[in-house]
Amino acid sequence: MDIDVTVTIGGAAGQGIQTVGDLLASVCHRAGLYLMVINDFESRIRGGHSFMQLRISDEPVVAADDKIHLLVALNRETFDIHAGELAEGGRILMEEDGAGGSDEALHVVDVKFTNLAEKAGGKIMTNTVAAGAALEMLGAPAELVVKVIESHFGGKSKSVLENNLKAIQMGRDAVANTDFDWHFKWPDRKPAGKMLSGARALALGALAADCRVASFYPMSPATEILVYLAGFMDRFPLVVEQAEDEIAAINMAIGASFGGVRAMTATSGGGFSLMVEGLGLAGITETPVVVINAQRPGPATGLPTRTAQGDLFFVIHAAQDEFPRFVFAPRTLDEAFETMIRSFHLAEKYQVPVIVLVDQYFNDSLSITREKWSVPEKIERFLVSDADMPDPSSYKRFAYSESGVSPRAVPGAGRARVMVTGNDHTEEGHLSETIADRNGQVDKRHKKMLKMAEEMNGPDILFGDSRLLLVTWGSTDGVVREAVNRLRKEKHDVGAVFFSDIWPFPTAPAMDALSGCEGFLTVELNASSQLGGLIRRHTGLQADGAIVQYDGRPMKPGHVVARTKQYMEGGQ
Amino acid sequence: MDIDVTVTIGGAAGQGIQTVGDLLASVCHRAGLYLMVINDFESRIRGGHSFMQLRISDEPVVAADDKIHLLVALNRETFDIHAGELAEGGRILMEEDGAGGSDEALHVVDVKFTNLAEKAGGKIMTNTVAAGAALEMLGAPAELVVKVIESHFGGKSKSVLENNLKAIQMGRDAVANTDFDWHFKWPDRKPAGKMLSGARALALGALAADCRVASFYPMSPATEILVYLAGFMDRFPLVVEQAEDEIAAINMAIGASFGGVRAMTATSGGGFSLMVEGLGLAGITETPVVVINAQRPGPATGLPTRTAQGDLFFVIHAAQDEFPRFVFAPRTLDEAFETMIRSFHLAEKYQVPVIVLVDQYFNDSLSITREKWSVPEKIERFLVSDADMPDPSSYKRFAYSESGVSPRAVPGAGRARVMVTGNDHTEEGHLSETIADRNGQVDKRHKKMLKMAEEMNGPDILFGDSRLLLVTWGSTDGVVREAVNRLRKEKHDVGAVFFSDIWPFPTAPAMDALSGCEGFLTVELNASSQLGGLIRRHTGLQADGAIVQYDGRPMKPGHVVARTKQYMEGGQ
Amino acid sequence: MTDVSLYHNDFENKWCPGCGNFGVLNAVKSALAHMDIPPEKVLLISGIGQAAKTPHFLNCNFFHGLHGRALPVATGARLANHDLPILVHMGDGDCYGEGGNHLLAAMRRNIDVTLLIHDNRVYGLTKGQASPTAEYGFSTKAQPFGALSDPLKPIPLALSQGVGFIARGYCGETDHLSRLIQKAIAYPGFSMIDILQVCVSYNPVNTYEYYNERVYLLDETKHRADDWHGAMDLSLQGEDRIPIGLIYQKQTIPFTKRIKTLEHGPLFHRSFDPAAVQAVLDDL
Amino acid sequence: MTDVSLYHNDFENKWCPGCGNFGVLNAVKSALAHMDIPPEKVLLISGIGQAAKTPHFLNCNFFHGLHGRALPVATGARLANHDLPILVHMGDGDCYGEGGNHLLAAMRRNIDVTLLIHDNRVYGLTKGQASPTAEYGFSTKAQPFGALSDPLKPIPLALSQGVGFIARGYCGETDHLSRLIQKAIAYPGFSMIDILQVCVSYNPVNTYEYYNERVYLLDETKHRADDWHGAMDLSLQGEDRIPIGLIYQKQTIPFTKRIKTLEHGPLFHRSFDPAAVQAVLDDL
Ligand SMILES: Cc1ncc(C[n+]2csc(CCOP(=O)(O)OP(=O)(O)O)c2C)c(N)n1
Ligand SMILES: Cc1ncc(C[n+]2csc(CCOP(=O)(O)OP(=O)(O)O)c2C)c(N)n1
Ligand code: SF4
Ligand code: SF4
Ligand SMILES: [Mg+2]
Ligand SMILES: [Mg+2]
Repeated sequence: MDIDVTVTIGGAAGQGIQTVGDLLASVCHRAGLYLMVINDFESRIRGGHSFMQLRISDEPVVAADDKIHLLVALNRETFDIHAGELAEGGRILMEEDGAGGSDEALHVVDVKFTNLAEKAGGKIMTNTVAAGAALEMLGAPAELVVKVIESHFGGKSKSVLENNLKAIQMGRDAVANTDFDWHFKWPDRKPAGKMLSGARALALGALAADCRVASFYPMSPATEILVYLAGFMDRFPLVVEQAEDEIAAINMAIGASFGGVRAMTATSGGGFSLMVEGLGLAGITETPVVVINAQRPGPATGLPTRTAQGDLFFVIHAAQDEFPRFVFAPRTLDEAFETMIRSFHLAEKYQVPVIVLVDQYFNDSLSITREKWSVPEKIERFLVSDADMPDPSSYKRFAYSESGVSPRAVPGAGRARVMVTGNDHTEEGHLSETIADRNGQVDKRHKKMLKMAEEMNGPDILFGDSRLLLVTWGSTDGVVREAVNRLRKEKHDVGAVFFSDIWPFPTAPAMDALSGCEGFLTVELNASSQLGGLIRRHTGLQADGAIVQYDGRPMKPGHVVARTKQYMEGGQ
Repeated sequence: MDIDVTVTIGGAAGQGIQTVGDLLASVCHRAGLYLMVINDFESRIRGGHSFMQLRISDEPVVAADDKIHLLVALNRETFDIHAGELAEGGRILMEEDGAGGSDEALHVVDVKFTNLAEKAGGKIMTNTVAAGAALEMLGAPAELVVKVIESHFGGKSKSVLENNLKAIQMGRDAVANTDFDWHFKWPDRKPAGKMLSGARALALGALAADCRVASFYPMSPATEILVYLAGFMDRFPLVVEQAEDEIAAINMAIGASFGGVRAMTATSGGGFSLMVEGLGLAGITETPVVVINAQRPGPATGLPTRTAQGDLFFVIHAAQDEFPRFVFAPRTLDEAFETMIRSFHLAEKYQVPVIVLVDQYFNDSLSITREKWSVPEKIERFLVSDADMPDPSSYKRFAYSESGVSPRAVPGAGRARVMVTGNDHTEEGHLSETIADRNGQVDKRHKKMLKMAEEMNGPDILFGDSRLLLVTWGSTDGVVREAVNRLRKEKHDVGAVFFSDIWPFPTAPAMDALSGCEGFLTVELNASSQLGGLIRRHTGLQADGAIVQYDGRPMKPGHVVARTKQYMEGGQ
Repeated sequence: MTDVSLYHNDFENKWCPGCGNFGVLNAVKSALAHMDIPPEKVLLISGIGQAAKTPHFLNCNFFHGLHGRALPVATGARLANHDLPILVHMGDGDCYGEGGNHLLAAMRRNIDVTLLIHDNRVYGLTKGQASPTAEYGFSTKAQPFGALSDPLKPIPLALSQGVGFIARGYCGETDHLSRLIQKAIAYPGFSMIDILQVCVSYNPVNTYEYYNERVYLLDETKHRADDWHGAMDLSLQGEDRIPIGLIYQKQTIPFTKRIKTLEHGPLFHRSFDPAAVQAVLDDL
Repeated sequence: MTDVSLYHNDFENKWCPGCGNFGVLNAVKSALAHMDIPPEKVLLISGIGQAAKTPHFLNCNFFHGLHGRALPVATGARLANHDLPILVHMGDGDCYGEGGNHLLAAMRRNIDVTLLIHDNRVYGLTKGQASPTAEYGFSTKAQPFGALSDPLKPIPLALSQGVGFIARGYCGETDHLSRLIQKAIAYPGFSMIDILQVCVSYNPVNTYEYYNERVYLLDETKHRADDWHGAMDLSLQGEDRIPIGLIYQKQTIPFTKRIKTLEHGPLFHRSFDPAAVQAVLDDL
């Protein structure tokens, strides 16, 4: 990478950090650079301390960096909290230079954000000034900056746009010619891909999968998925409905799916807890439904705006007794988009619930897509209608079959009556308590697991024949990938294994991936190393150690590198 | 065993099978015999087919038998369903002798239940007549039978009692001198123990543990626990309250526990699903609470009146993220009583939720206690009050400590203010999102796991140095015990390992118990052998096979014997 | 009128002989027959309980879901296909206990389904605990010292939230109930009938005799269905006399008419337009 | 009167400057001070949301539980110790959305707690979705085409279910609100105050100006608190003018008075009698 800069913008909630970050990100994106933007905010609307961290590069970036090169401190607290993370040669843009005589004060570039904003037309433009200063430090081309400001404020009144153009210029002038080691020569390329958040990638995947009913109850960090999707209600055959609670949300999705359309819901752990009984209902009634669980630290309310990977075993085993389900944990924007399309497809193909397991870090981070996204030409619905039946009046919703999958008709669509119950039932769908029906239906459902297992992709592998492997899942992918690259640069024989297809557990490929190495470490955002437990349960292979973190913050590559070395030096 | 008879009474719901069974059981119990009574009924109030099966012996019995010696058929359907299970020499008491020319018709003893009842004073006494006939077949002493009738109908009007005495006599006369291989000489002993159901043993354990608030929402097979407990509200400082739903039930119990008293709830899988979020709340707020989950087949409504052991992984991992909890699966009446006392004790000692995992088979079966039950002299509450604090005004509910357990005070009890939140928090109990507080509190809670693990008993072991071990948990204990005895009688080198302390998993004792054998098979009422998975995950040891059943019916020893032999013959 | 026997099926009924649910079942069949809605063109959705088993006992499409959760399922099904008539069968425990929150939401949404509450004032299927409509003090095995809560008042509740079709039926008046159900199905919006239903096994208080003595048909000349205050007073009276009939009706905008997307026809019938989605992606 | 500063704590407040919750907080402190209830002798129970954070911002015992579940927690705590006054703080989403079923049950039980609903007609903490009391058509990011449900009507709801103490307060009238809270705490039974609370961040409709123009103090000479019909009419009127004050009050039997067991004093203070339990076991 020729360019690799990390910019952190910090301040109180309500100070407009988001605007600074968005402007910076847009400029970089338009210049054809790659980006990874992470959001860190508290569970409050005003005050406290929030920050956005942008890593900017000319090559794809998959993780946040450990050090900050440019810190934009919209208040003094930001300086106090982040100055220590400054890389050597890093600079701090802030309002007061008297930064307490600390060592870091030397790195401060004094920019009178508020004064300048007032001069430009009002205090509200403080963040535009800050954005201007930061962009100038990085050497962003003037025309591009102007273009971005124009499109950002284009919808507002003319004076707003003009004032912001003034403000951005004032910010730039304030730091003109300041020395900065990460001032770089900007490329003039097309955008490398689309820039968006994980949450939006999931929503777009749902749209591309022809999802028509999405019910939800607001819960961070899942809300944005369906809020974004709701914006498409006017243009697509789609209803996004806020439910009275999460129990209603999943039952509504089940009702819609039974009624004949693709349906989903999205929530976080607390809401998922409330959906558990409904998940079982989807299981026994064999109703396809997609449930996104965006993880955050718990239990209970925990840390509502932070990240975690603590729900792995929970979602695999949620609900009384047993029934087939899929669990996927997409790792990138591209994979998230594809996973949604695949989830709706597999949900209908096997008539099972599908759980998509993401997390706050994934949902709230912005990055750049790598692949061109394409929409399925046709949606295969796996439905039957009267025409497919010798005698619609004797249609059996739960007929036994070789594959365990029964013909699924839609109520009211023809002469076949569709009868479904959450109790044990006959092939017709009527209540039954006989041993034959119970065993028959359980066996029928479990048979599906065999075929479902064949749909599972093995883990992704990076330098799989290394002596030591780091094994991870979901959004921790990027961090481990970067850690492996750093370790290998230092000549350590380390590779990695990344799971995104979780359940039915891909036992054979997991065995293949893990049985060759001398040792492996799991890397996860939970305390007990749940993936490690899952691997042992299914393969018998035991991890030699676990790099775990559960403080609610995303892992950093440096941490993984350090802990891996510690292990290699026998320190585990 | 000199005496070992199985009597099955079958008919439609509403025909009074229960009365026949209760009378028989009472007579046997009073005579000092041992009993195991299982109940099989449909999810309806009238009609269908139900039966009660009594196994009567002069020695303790722990499982139902495979064959029926005496079948009391209150309707024709019972004959059709059960006649095939008749042991050689067995007899059938029923109304019509024309049993369709089937082979079993030969074994019918024709008793005109209805006619006789009408003669005795009314059709309603049909079941008393049937009880009289059955008791006579078994050779029950007349005085004892009269005594039982007197105490059973003693509360009713004099004519009711007299008519029933007439009815019982008529039943006896109707079969007098009928040949029956299992007619036996009745002992004249004191009752061997108390006769009661699993549900009642749990309720009595709660009473003995000084449980003061029990909230529930009705759900089979858990309802009886708290319905029985409710009967003590007038004599003890106890409130049993029916909640509006299961979410309320667990939150009410949490509120009561926080408020200063011992509290519990009881439900089955569907209700437990709804309690999952609350369970996490108990976890993060460190509020002691006891939750009974009485398993039935699922998912969703499944088979509401049947039995299963399908919730093992579910209850261990229920709720988002991780927190310490205990899971116990008592196997006998005595252990259930003790488990409740122990659960309330440990819940308070470690300030954690405790899940008691039972099932329909356990809850609804009647048997005889083996040990004398005694009530704790003193209830250790593990509470602190102002007197224990240097400065009550700076009391910290979540103070860090060596053991991870913090001082627990009761709100309003003194000057200390008790502050509790389901969010991550400071030691004081205030909201916090800092890494230090998050890690501090997670570590504090997880520390408790170490001590909690020390509280766990290893599995119970029967002929532990056998070549082959059968490994089971919870109420399947008795069946496996009997199967092992039968297998050993046939000179098979088979032993068994019985888990009742499930979580934190007793890894070391499990290793000890299982690493010596040549092979082991798990025996469970679920499809995937969850205990097998748990053992492999924690010990690395893999079962050589699994005897599973998921039809909603209790396992039978004969089935376990047959499947074990099949395995030994290489047929697994 | 369709032959009512078209709605019969031969699945074994599982209710107790004499149960009030039979009257409700007959009324539903008769209403469908009168309205010429063929069995395959009606959807019954229910919770869990004796009442919730109803759909099994007639010829129809059905979804027999979870205790308390029939209304959200119905809402979803309605969104998928707003041309298919939906009847929701719930018990009083189902609807006013476990499902209370969904009832409030259904009222607020004004979902265009017909809700039939088989109100036997007891939990039947779980063998006789007090339900939300049981009288204060109602004693059962689970409430040996009597129910501690005041009964829920369903009709005042619905009135207070502006529900547009509110009626009370009685299982002992099948024809009357059938006519109410027909009106409810025809009503565009949320229609709700609280049905006095006798449980012969677990409710020894609210028996046929109890209701036969008290129930009277609302006289439409004395109580006009658009008189909200009159309706409220009627339904807050004690139980000496219990009016049955259409208690309140007004015009409202049903849920599916509030959603622009649905103007183009039922979601289920719409077609997928990959080009439109691709355009969204390209525009990002 | 206790010095109100006794209820202050130095835990950092996390609400937005100008938030209506500050008015509610001050009213609560002032009410406690007026009633001389020391901080350690009062228990605040809350759900999740901005409103539900209230207990952190004053000196008191508290249990800040789950979204929607404060009332069951309060019921349990009440059963454990019926001598300790309990205030329940919930948001409108908390209480009328997620927690709706518990509200119905609390009314039926008549649990002796004071429920304060900080009704800002929006989901504050989750950044501005429509809440159950948001107007039909209220537009947000999550409801870009407007909220599809009619608003819940909390006061008519409470009236319809026979609640014995029903009031409406306004965060902009702190003294008035404080007096209402005092009366509510003093009331034996379930007392409920729906508080008009301004959310300066996410509700641009129901602002201080909006309420200042419309809110008026109920004139006790014109509306008697025991006039149920009057109360119903008052609270079903449109929003041109919004009355605040005690809307309805009647005598009722509080929950803990309905339970014989509690006659012998709070459960928490009772002693354990092993002999009595042993006697039960011996008698089996
Ligand atoms: C989540 C859940 N809780 C509890 C139950 C047990 N349950 C089944 S039916 C029922 C209540 C039945 O009462 P009601 O709804 O009035 O219907 P009825 O049987 O009286 O018609 C209950 C509590 C359940 N199936 N699911
Ligand atoms: C089970 C569950 N679902 C959703 C959430 C997310 N959540 C937190 S606060 C809130 C709503 C806040 O609205 P309201 O209750 O009106 O309180 P306010 O913030 O407006 O005071 C929601 C949905 C949660 N914490 N738990
Ligand atoms: S228990 Fe009651 S409601 Fe249920 S079928 Fe029997 S009579 Fe009907
Ligand atoms: S978001 Fe609204 S309710 Fe929440 S603190 Fe800010 S102003 Fe108050
Ligand atoms: Mg009922
Ligand atoms: Mg709100």
